[in-house]
Amino acid sequence: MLRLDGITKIFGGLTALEAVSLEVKKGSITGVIGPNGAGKTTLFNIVTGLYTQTSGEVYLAEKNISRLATESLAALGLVRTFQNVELFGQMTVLENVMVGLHTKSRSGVISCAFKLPRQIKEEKYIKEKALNWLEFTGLTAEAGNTANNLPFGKGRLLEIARTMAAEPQLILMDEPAAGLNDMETAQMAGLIYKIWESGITVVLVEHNMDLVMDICDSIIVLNLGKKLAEGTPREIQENPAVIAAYLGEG
Amino acid sequence: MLKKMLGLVVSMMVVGLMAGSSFAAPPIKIGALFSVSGPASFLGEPERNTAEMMVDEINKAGGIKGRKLELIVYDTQADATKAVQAANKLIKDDKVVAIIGPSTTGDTMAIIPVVEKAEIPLVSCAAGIKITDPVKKWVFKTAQNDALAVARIFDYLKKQKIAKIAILTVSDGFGSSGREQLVAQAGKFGIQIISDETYGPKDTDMTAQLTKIRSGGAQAVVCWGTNPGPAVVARNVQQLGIKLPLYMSHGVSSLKFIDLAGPAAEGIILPSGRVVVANHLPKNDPQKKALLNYVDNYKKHYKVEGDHFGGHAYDAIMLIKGAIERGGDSPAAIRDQLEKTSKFAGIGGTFSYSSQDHAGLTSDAFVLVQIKNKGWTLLK
Amino acid sequence: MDNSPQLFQYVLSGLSNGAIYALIGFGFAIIYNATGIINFAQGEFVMLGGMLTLFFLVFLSFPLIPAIVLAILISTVIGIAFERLAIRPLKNATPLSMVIITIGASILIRGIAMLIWGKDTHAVPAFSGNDPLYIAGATILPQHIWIFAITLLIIAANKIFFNYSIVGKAMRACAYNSQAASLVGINVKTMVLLSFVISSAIGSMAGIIIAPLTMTSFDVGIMLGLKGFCAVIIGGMSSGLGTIMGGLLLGLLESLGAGYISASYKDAIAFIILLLILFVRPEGLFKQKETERV
Amino acid sequence: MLQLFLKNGLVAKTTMTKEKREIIIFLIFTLAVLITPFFLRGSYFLNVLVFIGINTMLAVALNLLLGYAGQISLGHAAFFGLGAYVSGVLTTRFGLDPWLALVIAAAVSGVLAFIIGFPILKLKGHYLAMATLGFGIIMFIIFNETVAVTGGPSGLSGIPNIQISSLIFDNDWSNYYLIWTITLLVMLLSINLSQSRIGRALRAIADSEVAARVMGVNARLLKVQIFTVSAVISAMAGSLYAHTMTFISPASFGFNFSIELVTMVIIGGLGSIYGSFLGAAILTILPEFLRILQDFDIIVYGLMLIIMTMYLPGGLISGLEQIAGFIGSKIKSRGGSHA
Repeated sequence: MLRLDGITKIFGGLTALEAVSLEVKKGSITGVIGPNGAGKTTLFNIVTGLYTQTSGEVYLAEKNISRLATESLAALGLVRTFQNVELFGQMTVLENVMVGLHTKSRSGVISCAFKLPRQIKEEKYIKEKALNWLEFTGLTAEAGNTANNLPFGKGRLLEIARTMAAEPQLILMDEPAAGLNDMETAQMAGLIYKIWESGITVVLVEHNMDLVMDICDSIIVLNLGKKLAEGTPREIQENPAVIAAYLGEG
Repeated sequence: MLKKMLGLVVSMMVVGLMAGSSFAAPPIKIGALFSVSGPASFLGEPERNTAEMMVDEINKAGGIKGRKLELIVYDTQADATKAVQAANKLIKDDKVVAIIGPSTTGDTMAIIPVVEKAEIPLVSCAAGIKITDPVKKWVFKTAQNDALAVARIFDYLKKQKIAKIAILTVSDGFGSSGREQLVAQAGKFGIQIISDETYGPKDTDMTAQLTKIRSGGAQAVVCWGTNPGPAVVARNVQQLGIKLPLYMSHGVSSLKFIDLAGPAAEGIILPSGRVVVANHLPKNDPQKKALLNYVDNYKKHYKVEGDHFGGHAYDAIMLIKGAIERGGDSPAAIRDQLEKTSKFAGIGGTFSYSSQDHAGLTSDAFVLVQIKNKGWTLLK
Repeated sequence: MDNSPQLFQYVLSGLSNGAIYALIGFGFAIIYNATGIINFAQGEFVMLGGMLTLFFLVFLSFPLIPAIVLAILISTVIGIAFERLAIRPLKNATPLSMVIITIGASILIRGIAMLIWGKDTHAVPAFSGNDPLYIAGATILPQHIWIFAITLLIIAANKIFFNYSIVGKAMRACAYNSQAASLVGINVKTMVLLSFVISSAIGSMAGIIIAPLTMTSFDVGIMLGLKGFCAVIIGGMSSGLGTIMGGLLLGLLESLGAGYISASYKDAIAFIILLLILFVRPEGLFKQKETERV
Repeated sequence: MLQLFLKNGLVAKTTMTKEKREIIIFLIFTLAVLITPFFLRGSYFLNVLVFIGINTMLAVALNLLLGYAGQISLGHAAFFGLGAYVSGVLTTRFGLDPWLALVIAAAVSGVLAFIIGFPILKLKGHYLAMATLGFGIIMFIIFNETVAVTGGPSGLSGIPNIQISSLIFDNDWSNYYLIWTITLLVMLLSINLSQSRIGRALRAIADSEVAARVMGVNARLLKVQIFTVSAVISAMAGSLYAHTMTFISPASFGFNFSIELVTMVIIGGLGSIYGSFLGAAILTILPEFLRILQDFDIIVYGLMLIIMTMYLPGGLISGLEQIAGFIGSKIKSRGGSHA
């Protein structure tokens, strides 16, 4: 589904990622773990086109997406969430999800301004779909609220509803459980599982090891910008290099 | 609505009061548009002051045929949109019989269609030649045309046998109108413009332009602008050690310029209305009485020197006063009588309007003055 | 004809204007680096410096030095009041609201100055006479020497302050990362206030030393502020050599442009340079490309 | 399942009424605009309303950019001026029909905005503010200095009125209906746009550009598009202004007017089309009331900008909405207790 080939990223002399190659299988839940500063978020930013890598290539379903702009990836089925939850704070919860359907609609400035028939039909479709995704994430009751007024946990759910609305093939989740309490984390795990069940490949960066070991079927470990290990949760738990890296950090 | 009712009540009370007094006749309403604030406030402020002072004066002396004048002043901020709005308000709400001002050519051009349509006489205080050329039925003006000032300077230059000049004009309405006239009239006087430079109204350093002028081989420099630019030019000329004679426009014929330019002002020659040299005028000068009267009065009221900008408003008020005295207070009568004005000796000059001439002045309206010892001397 | 004295005069005039732009640009850079705000009211402090000096010097007949000191003090107090009343109370400050507030403040300060001192332009006496000095066929005024000297002095003082004093270092830390700075016990709010103090003092100083050349009125701050901003953009928002170079370059290009191309478009030249730099090298001409951030 | 259906239905219903409410508000507004002149026959205030119409168009145009897309422009007077000058020059010097001139003016302005939009809108926050300000000043200098074309600082006069066969729009009454027809159209289209996927995408950009791009919103292109739309509307307003005034001069299109436009949008309410009308109306009428204050008006403007930004960032319209909402909830709660 997703393949990285020798990704290197250098920030003004500092090497954040060094020749990282990895592959995410279609229909898997893959966890990316590693100590702080290992380059996990940088990796996500490169895949989603927010950073340009110094060298290396990124392939999405065998299509080279290394040089594509961020905004063109959603249409190809690649979306992500953010560590700090990037909502459209001034908009309502429903509208947030409706933005998620941006790539599923096509009306331009002119047809929107003049409310051409096609646009009205499209608008109806967008609203219906968006409501479905709110239902999927259990946010229906919040539809009319302003996103900024949501509690943090529901904000995370909304972000997921929004990404789901784009009907992706692959979701990258940046620490989906950060800042959540145990109950919310369990709910999140259930939701991720539900997403995976619907046939979507999931990659997540996460510090909560219980969550990662619980739901991932494959794990990649980064340390100091390099790929340290790769394997099933069990293999990783027993890998001495990984244990050393984590202990070293502590 | 409430405001209107309140207004009604107040005006009824006023009418009631008036009925008991000897002043039965309502006042004659005159509108005034001046750029009291904004970039042309140096024009609008003395004009407003003068107009208010003159109307007070006239009313104190019993008004016009027993009727008081009422002056309604609005600020245009030298903004064409505001000028048009204010002109409409004067005409439709305040129902004035005549309008004086606006202060700038731009504002005047903007409201000309309004007054022409409403058929209200306008006596503009702006200098642009476009205002009365071609003649518009309802539009007159008191400020001397730039053309006259240019002619006065060129005439003098010709006598001095100066044939090559450099001009340095400000890029605002005043400067560009002056530049147009300088370029247009040069040929007539056998004068060649060697360098043609401009500067911005807010510029604070003109050494680049002057350096260029210096190397161009001109025999004199003519600078056209209003304060403070020309003062910077004068100082820069001194700084650069340029020995060419410097001529300025009537835009700086105020003590303010001498104050700003300091020692650099010495020796500069410029055309000016007679107001700055009122004391030096010969006894038989027809304007002398009006000038001295105005200068004293203004100083008494506002503690500063009156200048010829204020004079434009003085002339406008007095011209309208004369017209009303002769023909009554309907807009049409005022217009007709204005056009018949003959040999009115005001501040800006001696006015004689006709159906072909709504500017009313000849080049005689300007005298040439030279700055000497921080004051003005009359140049023959 | 020998054109070299002419060229030299352009260069000299350009450099002396450039020094002024640099000094004004400095004020922008100090606040920007401490707070990320571009203070659109910066030009008004330049105006205040000139007008206050004039007020004490001419209307109250103070001697020069006390007049200058008082002018700087009062401008600084106004700078403090501005920060305390309009900047600090603002909750969730977006760049948009900061732009609007500083524009509002600049209109307000200008308006009050107009009410107090009127709309007239005033001449301010030069520090040491008006006799031009001749340098290789070109001339400058003694006041220009003052401008160069004081600009140099202020830059040197800044360099020392920011690089060697504890407070200066703390301010730099805030600029770099205010969260981290507050974690190590630096009072970020005080540092922001301090940046307003320094920048309003420098702004008013700039206004004071140029007033004898340019004269002063309530509305001189707008254009001077914008030019200072152009200088600081060319210099890449640095509060050091970059802005000096930016100011001098801007002054030079303006003067040469007015001399050899067209004086009418002198101001346009400044803003075209501004746009080009923002389009092509927003990090400024004299700065290495920064690491990208998201 | 039934529960889900009910919930969906409920939400759909409330949003439906919101749309209906929107339509009713617009109809009431239109009606008010249409009948107002009959109460103002012969009054000068009709003339003020003409200018309020023009300013509303400008404020709406700027609001699309500033209030929806969150992109500041301190140089919007330039597009207003460009529209006025293109129209003015084409009709006075080349004898073009004002309608044709209006279309060309809008097109020229749109093309210019599209071209400079790409580099300018790459900038953010303060830098964008300065770049647009610089652009505005450059355009002003061009209006001012190309004397041979524009007439320079002393202005361009003799611009013809707009004409439809024998109907000449040369008085306040006819100009009022001409300008307000177009203003209402601009408002309607802007409301439509703001409630569509484009409007949502714009607001998304304003809130978080990165997240919007991740969701597939081509932020760069969309910003340029809305900048272009905004410039086209502004130029139309400029053209109408020129043909109404019949005289234009550069002073009307300078930095001060750009700031005045921003003030209109801020005071009225960012992201509210009716707010733009409110802001435009207040700033056009305000000088009337500030006349008593004479020179103090500049201080009032400055204070207004600061106080509004600090204490009512949603603008006056949000204040009004809060009051309306409060009254509405009172009425509702009363009605509820009866039921």
